[in-house]
Amino acid sequence: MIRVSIDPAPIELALELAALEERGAGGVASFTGVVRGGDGITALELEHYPGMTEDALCTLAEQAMDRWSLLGVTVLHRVGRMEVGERIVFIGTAAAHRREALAACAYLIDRLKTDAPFWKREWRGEAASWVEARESDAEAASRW
Amino acid sequence: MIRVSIDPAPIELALELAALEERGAGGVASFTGVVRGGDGITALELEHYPGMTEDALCTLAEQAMDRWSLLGVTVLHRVGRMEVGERIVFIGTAAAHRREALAACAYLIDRLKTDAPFWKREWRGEAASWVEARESDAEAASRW
Amino acid sequence: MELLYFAWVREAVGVGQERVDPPEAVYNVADLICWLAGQSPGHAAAFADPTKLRAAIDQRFVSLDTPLHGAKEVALFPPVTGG
Amino acid sequence: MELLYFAWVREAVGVGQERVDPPEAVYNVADLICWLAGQSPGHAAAFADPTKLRAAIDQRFVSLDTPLHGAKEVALFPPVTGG
Repeated sequence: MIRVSIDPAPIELALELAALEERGAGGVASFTGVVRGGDGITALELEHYPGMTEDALCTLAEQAMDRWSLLGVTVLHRVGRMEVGERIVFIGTAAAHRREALAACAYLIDRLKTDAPFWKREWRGEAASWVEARESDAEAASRW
Repeated sequence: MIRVSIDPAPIELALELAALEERGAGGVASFTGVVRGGDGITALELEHYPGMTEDALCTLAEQAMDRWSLLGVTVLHRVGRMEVGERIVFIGTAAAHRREALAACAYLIDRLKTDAPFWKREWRGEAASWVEARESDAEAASRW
Repeated sequence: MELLYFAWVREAVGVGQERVDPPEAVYNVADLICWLAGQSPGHAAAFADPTKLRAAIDQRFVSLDTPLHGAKEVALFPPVTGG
Repeated sequence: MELLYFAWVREAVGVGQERVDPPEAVYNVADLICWLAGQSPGHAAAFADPTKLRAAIDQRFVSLDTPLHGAKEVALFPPVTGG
């Protein structure tokens, strides 16, 4: 079961994890990205390429299902404006064994960073700046 | 911040994850082990070595904190009888970067399997059998 | 050909979407970027440095040397930064 | 010396805890297991095969060749299966 969603609404962690647990898996792994404060950041804004983003995330989820023995994959990404402490992204994987669930979870977040058309803008009060892509993300994605 | 608990009470996933998110981390990784049905299994029963278990889990959590740059580690393990679909174990890690959170999470569940004194019994209706240790768990723990 | 712009490319050009009809000589994505740079001061700011740009043709990531042949929708944007 | 038993070791012996005073010749954990095997039919069932057993002295995992010297609490059990 694949669930992919790009939504301005907050991510409901408990609901998403419960749905994965109900897949009958022995193990559920998750990664949640949260807007981090510090460096004067007050909010984050996410823009995406409607249509292409959904396809890119579905393709990633299908690749993970093919590569590992998974019973469920959930990939959620928020778009629009988010305050410090809010969730940006959620990856959840369900598998009979922990190794598969954990590996697929790491794969999905690494590849999402380079393979899905999102752009992030940091707000510091009234000032906004586009986040630059990091070389380390390309390296992390290439190890798969 | 380290939180370790061995408890017969159910694991409250949403509360535990929210506490980790409040550490101000950019990323929270988790692994949840769930009682899997199939093969006639109706319930699982977990026995442990009181006192030593808490020490073993605290030591693991401290090792993870030392090895990765973590803002929070939570290790929860249920004991007693659990029905199919219930949570047995929860590992949660909070870090500024996803790599640390995910690696520490995988480390903790791999090492918990070999380093903490728990014993698992499977119930099939009225019949019970002790689960045998798996060679693959020793291998997974040794890679760290 | 339908063009889509995202992030600071969209902001520099001033619109997120426009329809263009480039000349025959505009063969690949890099040619398109070069041609677009001459269309207005906003376009010039957005398309001056192709090394800062990435592209998708018909919703698939492509390298800048990819021919435009048959492309219906071309998107130009900075490297992605999701997650 | 306080002994603790877990899982099927506890079930075979019939108690989870007992106090014993082994002779001087019982030097390490393996010796203790061998000596315990002679204490009752239940003990015999639990301690017949030392390769199936693991141990902790004063709440730390130890190998079976570890001397008992000064041990207050010795636990004997099958390989752990948590998580």
